[in-house]
Amino acid sequence: MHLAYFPGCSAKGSSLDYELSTQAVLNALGITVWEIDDWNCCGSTPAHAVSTELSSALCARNLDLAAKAGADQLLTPCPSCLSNFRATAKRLEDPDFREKVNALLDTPCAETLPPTSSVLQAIGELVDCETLAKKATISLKGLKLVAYYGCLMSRPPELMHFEDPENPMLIERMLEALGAEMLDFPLKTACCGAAFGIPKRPLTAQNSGRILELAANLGADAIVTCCPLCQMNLDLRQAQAEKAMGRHFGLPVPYFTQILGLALGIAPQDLGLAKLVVPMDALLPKLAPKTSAPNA
Amino acid sequence: MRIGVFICHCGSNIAGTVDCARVASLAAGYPDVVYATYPMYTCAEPGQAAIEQAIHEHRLDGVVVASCSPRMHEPTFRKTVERAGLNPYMFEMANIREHVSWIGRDIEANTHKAAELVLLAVEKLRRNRPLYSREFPVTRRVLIIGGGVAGIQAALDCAEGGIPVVLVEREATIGGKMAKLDKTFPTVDCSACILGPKMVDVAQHPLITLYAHAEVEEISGYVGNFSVKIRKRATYVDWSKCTGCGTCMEKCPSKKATDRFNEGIATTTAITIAFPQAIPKKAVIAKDFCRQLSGKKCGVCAKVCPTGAIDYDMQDTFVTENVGSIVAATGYDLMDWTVYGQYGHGRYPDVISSLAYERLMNASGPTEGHILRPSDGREPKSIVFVQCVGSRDPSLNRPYCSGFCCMYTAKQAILTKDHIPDSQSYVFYMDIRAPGKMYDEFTRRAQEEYGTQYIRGRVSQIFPNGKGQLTVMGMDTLLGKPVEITADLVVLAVGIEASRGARELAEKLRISYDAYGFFMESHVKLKPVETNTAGVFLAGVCQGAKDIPASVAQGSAAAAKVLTLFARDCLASNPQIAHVDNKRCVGCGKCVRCCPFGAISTCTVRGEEKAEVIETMCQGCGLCTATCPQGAIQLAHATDDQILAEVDALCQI
Amino acid sequence: MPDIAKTERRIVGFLCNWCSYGGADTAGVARANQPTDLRIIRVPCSGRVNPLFVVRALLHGADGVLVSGCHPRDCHYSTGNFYARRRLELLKHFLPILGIDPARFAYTWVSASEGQRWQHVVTRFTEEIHALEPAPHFEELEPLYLSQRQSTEPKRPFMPQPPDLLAKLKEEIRTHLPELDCVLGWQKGRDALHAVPFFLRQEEDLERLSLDATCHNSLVRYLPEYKGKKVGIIVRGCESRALVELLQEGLIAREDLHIFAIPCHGLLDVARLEEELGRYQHLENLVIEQDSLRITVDGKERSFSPQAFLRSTCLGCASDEPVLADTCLGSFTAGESTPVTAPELALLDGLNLTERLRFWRGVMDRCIRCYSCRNSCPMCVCHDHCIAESRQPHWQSAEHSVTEKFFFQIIHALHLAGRCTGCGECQTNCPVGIPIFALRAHLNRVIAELFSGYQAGRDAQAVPPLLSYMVDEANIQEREWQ
Amino acid sequence: MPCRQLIHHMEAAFPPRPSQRAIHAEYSMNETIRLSKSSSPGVAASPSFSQEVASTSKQPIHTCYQCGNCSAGCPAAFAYDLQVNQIMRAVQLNQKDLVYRAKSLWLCLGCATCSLRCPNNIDVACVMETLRHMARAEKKATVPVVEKFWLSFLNMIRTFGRSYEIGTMVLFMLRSLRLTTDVDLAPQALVKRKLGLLPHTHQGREAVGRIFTRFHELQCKAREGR
Amino acid sequence: MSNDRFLAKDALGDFLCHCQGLGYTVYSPQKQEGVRESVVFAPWQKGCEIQLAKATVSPKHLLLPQSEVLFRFRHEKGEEGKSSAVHLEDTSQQAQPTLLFAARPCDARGFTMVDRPYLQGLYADPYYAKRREGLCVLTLCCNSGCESCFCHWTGGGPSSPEGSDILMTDIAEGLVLQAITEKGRKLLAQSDLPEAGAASDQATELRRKAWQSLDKAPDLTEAPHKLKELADNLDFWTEQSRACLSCGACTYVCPTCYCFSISDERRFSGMEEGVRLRSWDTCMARHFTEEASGHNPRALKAQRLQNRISHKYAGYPENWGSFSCSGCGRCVTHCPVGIDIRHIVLAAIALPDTQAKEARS
Repeated sequence: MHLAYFPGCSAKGSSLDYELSTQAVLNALGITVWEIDDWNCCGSTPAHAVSTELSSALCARNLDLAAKAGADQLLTPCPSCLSNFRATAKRLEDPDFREKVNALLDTPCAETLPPTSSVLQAIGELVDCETLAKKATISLKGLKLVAYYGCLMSRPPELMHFEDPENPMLIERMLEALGAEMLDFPLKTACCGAAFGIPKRPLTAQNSGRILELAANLGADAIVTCCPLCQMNLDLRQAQAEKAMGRHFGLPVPYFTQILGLALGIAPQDLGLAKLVVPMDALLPKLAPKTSAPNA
Repeated sequence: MRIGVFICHCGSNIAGTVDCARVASLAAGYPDVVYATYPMYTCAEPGQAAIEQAIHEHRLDGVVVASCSPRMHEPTFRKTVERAGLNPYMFEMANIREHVSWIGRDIEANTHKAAELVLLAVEKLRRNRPLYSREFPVTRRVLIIGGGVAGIQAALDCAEGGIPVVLVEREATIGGKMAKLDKTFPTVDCSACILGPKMVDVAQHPLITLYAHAEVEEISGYVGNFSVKIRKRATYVDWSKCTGCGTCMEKCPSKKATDRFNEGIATTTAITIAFPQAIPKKAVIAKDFCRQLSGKKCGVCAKVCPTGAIDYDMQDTFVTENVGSIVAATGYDLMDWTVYGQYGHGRYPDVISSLAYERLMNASGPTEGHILRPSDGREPKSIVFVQCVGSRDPSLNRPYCSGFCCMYTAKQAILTKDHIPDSQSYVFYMDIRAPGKMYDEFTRRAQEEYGTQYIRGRVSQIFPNGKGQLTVMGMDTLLGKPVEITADLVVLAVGIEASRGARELAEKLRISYDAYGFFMESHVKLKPVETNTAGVFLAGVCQGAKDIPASVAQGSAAAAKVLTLFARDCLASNPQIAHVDNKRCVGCGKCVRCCPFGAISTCTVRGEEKAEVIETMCQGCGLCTATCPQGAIQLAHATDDQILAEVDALCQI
Repeated sequence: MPDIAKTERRIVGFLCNWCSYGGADTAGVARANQPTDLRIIRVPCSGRVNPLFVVRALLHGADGVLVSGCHPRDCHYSTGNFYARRRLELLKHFLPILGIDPARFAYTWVSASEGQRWQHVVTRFTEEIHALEPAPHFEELEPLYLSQRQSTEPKRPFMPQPPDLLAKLKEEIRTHLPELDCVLGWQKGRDALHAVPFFLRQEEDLERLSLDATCHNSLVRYLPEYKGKKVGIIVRGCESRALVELLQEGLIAREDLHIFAIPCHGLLDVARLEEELGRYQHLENLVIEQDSLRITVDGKERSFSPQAFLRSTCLGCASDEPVLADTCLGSFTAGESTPVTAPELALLDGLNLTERLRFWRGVMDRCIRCYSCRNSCPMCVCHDHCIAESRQPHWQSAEHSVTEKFFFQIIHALHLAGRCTGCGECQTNCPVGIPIFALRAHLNRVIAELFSGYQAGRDAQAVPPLLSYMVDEANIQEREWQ
Repeated sequence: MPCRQLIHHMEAAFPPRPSQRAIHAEYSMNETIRLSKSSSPGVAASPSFSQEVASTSKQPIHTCYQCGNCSAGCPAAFAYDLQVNQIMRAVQLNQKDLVYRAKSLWLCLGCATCSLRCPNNIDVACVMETLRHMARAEKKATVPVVEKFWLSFLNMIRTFGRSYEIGTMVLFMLRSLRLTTDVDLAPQALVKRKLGLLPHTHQGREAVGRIFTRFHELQCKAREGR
Repeated sequence: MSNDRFLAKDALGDFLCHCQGLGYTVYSPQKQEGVRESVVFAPWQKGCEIQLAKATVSPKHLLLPQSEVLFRFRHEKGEEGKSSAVHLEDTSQQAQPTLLFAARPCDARGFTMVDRPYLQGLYADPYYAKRREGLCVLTLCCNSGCESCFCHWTGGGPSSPEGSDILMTDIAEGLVLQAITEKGRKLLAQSDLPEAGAASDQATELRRKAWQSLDKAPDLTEAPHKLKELADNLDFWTEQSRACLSCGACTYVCPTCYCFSISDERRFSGMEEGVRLRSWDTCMARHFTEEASGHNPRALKAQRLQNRISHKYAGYPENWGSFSCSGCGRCVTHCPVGIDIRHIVLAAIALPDTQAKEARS
């Protein structure tokens, strides 16, 4: 199977650690991906906020590249990119719309486009929890975590097809298999405030604050994320949220790949752990090699 | 044949856009028409007299009236021709008002169309044959399915009217949903106190045979003569010996059985009597929870039972009852609210259904009437009620209003304040529907006297705040502001859905049901109790959402219908039914297979299989006629030849 | 009124008394203006509407036909409209193969309270009919004659029967004959190329028993005549399916049958071989082998490719596996049937609607109404009581008009819908070679599409699709009328 | 990348808007909504507005029965001047101006919680997006700072083919004149190398540039057409 | 035979056009495509391909249409439907002069067998008579026998002239036309066809050869007698009819089956009007003899087969002195189940007298 890979702009900037840990984990799990050549930005929220056609043209160019490279599937770690890709593929089914998009492109977009998926979903589908547990060398026992998926991972459900849209459990199943204690986290699909951190800080601070506060109230050691923007809002902007809520959290916000990587025995530096603004250092000592070796 | 045609002016209703005189003169040329005229008001007394006179004067043996819809006046004119000595079925109508004069203004086109419709009627009438009803005897017994308050009311009224009643109840006790309620609106009187005596009456009435823990398995027959096979599900307790003493319950070691009567807020024993006032007050073993029946060693109940009533080998048994009429009163179930992920999919113990809350408030409930949170047994101080959970929600295919939630929510808010005076209740609602007597006043009291905060808006999400309470995210659409409440307990006013198995029962009864499984009445306004299957009546929520007073009223109404039906010894059959031409029938059974009423059986005529129509069961739909390839089964009054003549009259003209 | 006739189109409506007729009344009461073209025939239930009424109207000059009943689940008769929905949907798919524009026919549901919907439906439908040309007069169309020569590869290559099959079969029959009244098989007729049905009674008869690819008659056709007697019958795949159908209809009893199942790799089209051979006086020899078919006529040996002379009706057959058998002889091909379009149907598929109608106008003209098609059909169980010849009901006139002849084929096809097992005997036995199998093949195709791959006779327990329904039909897309 | 070229692209694709404040001032009064045709003062309805929104968004606007669920779950509701359900109501009543002047349109986070929980299956988020497109087409973006942020972001993509965070920030600060945006984050972001200091370089950026150029041309054409 | 004319193959069209010029509607065998070829007699138009093959269906429909309107009826009414009368409209005078080209001797002989009951009985059938009078039959001799034909068994042969106005012999490069009747002579005289000359001898030789090619015909003299004796032997007929499907293929392709049914068919015109039809009917169908009471004297297919064979080989000969079978063999080739009239007749003859008489009811 030819899995094409679209890292997304943030992978090369604000979420370099997500990219590092994703590559490391995929590698450890024996999943090979090919980064598509010459990809461009999906347009993110601003593009579709301005024009559906513009947004779809930006996405279509990437999908077209993947199709022409013969990809069976296109993976991306970023839910926002995925959402834009899926929406584009759906809209392109309408011949009129396709024509409008093609008018913006250098060459018409391929008729058949590869299906798109998130790295999270792909890992979930390709590696079952049992296998994951077998491959793990470090136990996550002692960690009390909450999984936070953000809003785009599962919405709109008819496009994203990701678990129960009100209560996805994939990260919980994975990390529980690795020994972590996963707390029920009702705000796991709430919105973090998206990109409004720049133009309208209170929107983001308030929403991220709620999420952080509930996680703190529940007694979580960390919030596990799968979206670069969510992670940035909860981590880099945690101080802003603390200010808004009038309370200190100090909650580390690692990517799920970073936690997976730790369990798989990958060195912290290879997972970019140092890039977390709120450090995870206090948690690392809790991790210990698995006591019960397989077949023992 | 000698046919008379009457083209009605209907004042200017028809004559305004149809040239009636011209239609009459064209009709005069139609085959077999010997008389054609155009009266002013044909249905009026003089108009009818003119028909009678014409029949005598012109020796007519068939009459066509072109006027309004036959759905309006066909019965009227059939009586008219019958008075003049004709068979009432030697009559046809052409609808030149609703289908012609009222829907088009072009006189030329309308006149042409009216004339053609009259020709259709003439060609059909020429192929009509006199039809005669037959009389058949009725079995004067009634089956009532469902022992909720509607079924109980119907049973008692029928029995009081002298009609023997067979009452079948699926649960181990009658009483239905009402038996679970604490108090009833708008009077806040005790549900058990008003329902209890009626339940006892059922148990004691000599004319009522009660089958509890039983279900209707098969129904055959027709109005006046139904045969009903009833499955008595195994209780593993011989009820003829059980005295309801409750010793078995005390000793039963399996205490984790789901307590369905208490809506799952508590557990009970594997052998159980639903509640102290149960009728019949007999024990039943829940097979899934019984150790003995799950193959483990136990047998405690058998040892302690003073009358030796326990029978672990009991099997389902069947009885067949013959009745002349059936009342369906199967009630409703609460929809499965755990489909709402935003309310936690049922994983937060302090988010409960309204019916569970009734059990929490009920003195015979698991908390003996003290409102305590299921999670920690603490008394809640801040209680949020959320209305329309599973009602008016098209996204879950439940667009309908459940009717009574507004009222019981107000009641529960009032009772909450009574139970916990320092509590505060909040009600999220979309609209308050309180159209009954004293109803609106009641919801006002909840707000004015009991200080309940009513907030107009749906609740988007409920979740634990990590500090032992629940966060309720709602909206006050009146203020245009989001609202957040920290609650100790959330009560969901869960909407109703058709009772489990309602569709299957409808198919056994051969009645229709709507998209949601509620049974279809014959006419939504004028025949709300009847169904389209003669002899089958409806009572209570099985027909659509309603509260206790309305259910009781419909129960009585259904009983009245039964009594009316049984007021005569014999019933007249509908003569517009299918007939088999034995010469043509090859006995292939296609008609038997598709008859919606099971009204066709087979018989052997001179060694050959033939179809046979059971006259009293045939409702005259004609599906068989459309199915039979050799045209051997013909629906009287809508035969192939009649419809072919109509088609040909239209297409060859 | 000639002026009206010019501006109006002939539209016939069949409305159920309880819902749609009431809906039309409601529209009237609301004075909802509507086009005047429609003429309403009141029927008790949409289930009463025989699809043949619709075809009759369309063939006799109606420009459009509209059927309307109660909404599904609201049927006054509980389930009548569910059956109607299946039958009318089938009709909608059937009309195009006749060359009738399916846009001329619509069915829908209107309740007694939906006056507005009724107004909308009538107005829309009338507009649509006006947008079409007036319905063509079938009789006045110019005939279109097209050659249909086998062009489709057979689903399974032809194979001659195993050399020892006949001997084995004879042995089996010899064993069972004492307990049977009669065994239905074949023997050679006037010459080696022509096989005829054979009714074995005695052991001596076994000598005459014949079995090869010329034995075409469906013996199942005779079984109802033997009801109550114990008979043996030799069947191939399609014939075993016909057996199942008759069993479903209760016209034969399983316990009275002994079924000898034989494999089949297609039958020969004897008529086309005759065409090739021309006029001959003596046919001495017939040898059927895998790749060659040799016939000696008037002293000269002629050789043919058996593949090229397979019956077109056999080409699409995927499996010869018997559904029922008491004695199985030889080995069978089990096959998922992804049906091959029969060449006669492929021919029609390639035509537009008008061409199809002209095609039927041409070929049906030479029909002599001998009813060999019907009488050789194993599924035509009405036998002497066919509505084609009855006066009451009077479906067909005695007039030898091409419309009447065509209408009979439509009757036959629709009566076979969901029952036809595709043996092709109807077409094989037509003296004038009318490609009527196309209608059956098309209906079988539609039935499979609409009813989840249903094939008649495949499952003895299945309820035939037109005698059952689903509350929510999986494959029927009802029209929305938006 | 020369800065001048960058600014040039920006100006060409998204020319500066007339003062938004002026639009705002027009509606400072609290008016009566005039639903019927009337000459009395107040806000008149735009007859086909709700139809236009319904057909563009392909959403059944008319089925909204004002339960407020969209607003109840909306993460930005606290910041809205007009709640989502009120916007839906205003659309139903053809109140185009009322809708276009709502800041809420531009504060929508696009999280689609409203769509997910709408009992009438309305994709409310899609309606909001449609309204933004329609408002922008009529040059009525009432929260310019948000629009400026988008445009800054898109300009980076136009120029570099991929987003360039620092570039976006700089451009945004220039356009919005909010020169202190997120300076509090800068130390950490820089220390942790959260921001790429240089834009990505890849060949595709020219192709992306052409997409923007064509888009811009088509928009101009459409505007002339109108 | 100096009167014989020669018709070159490439002049066939011109000749038929010439005949049309004389007022004839020309019917010729025409191939029509379907599943397989079918040859039917259909109206010929200039440009139509000219076929000489033996037709699938006999040309009897030229004299006995598959259905014909005997008369029309209409119930007429005066004002307001008061007075009324039934109006009849005759249709018998509408026969057109018709030329039948390339019938076969069996077809032509078939006409003579239908002629007898329709023209030579107590009453002549006016509808039939009119058409017969206008019909000119040009018959093409068969140049060889055929496996399914047996014209010589029943008194005919490959060049038998009965029923024909002109006999035509195919001598490859053209046809030799020989007038048989006055009508034929007149037609030839009106044509500008050349004299046949030597071709005439060639034709005579071909006809002789055709006769020689035939297998020896069995003696059928005993057939009427034997069949009469077998009339009630249900066992014999049950055996013979076992495979019969009761369809009408045999009777409808037959040149000599002339049975019909009469029915009234209404027209739906807003008036009481319609037509009385005479249409082909088949004695092999159950309803052929079904009486209004429901009783049916020939309810069994055995009885019906007995009736059909006996009529042709016993009943008709008794009345008219000849078999009413011209041996065309169409019933043999078109029977779906291969019932062979030759075998039945031979089987009847072969049956010893005692067995034949063993009457069963």
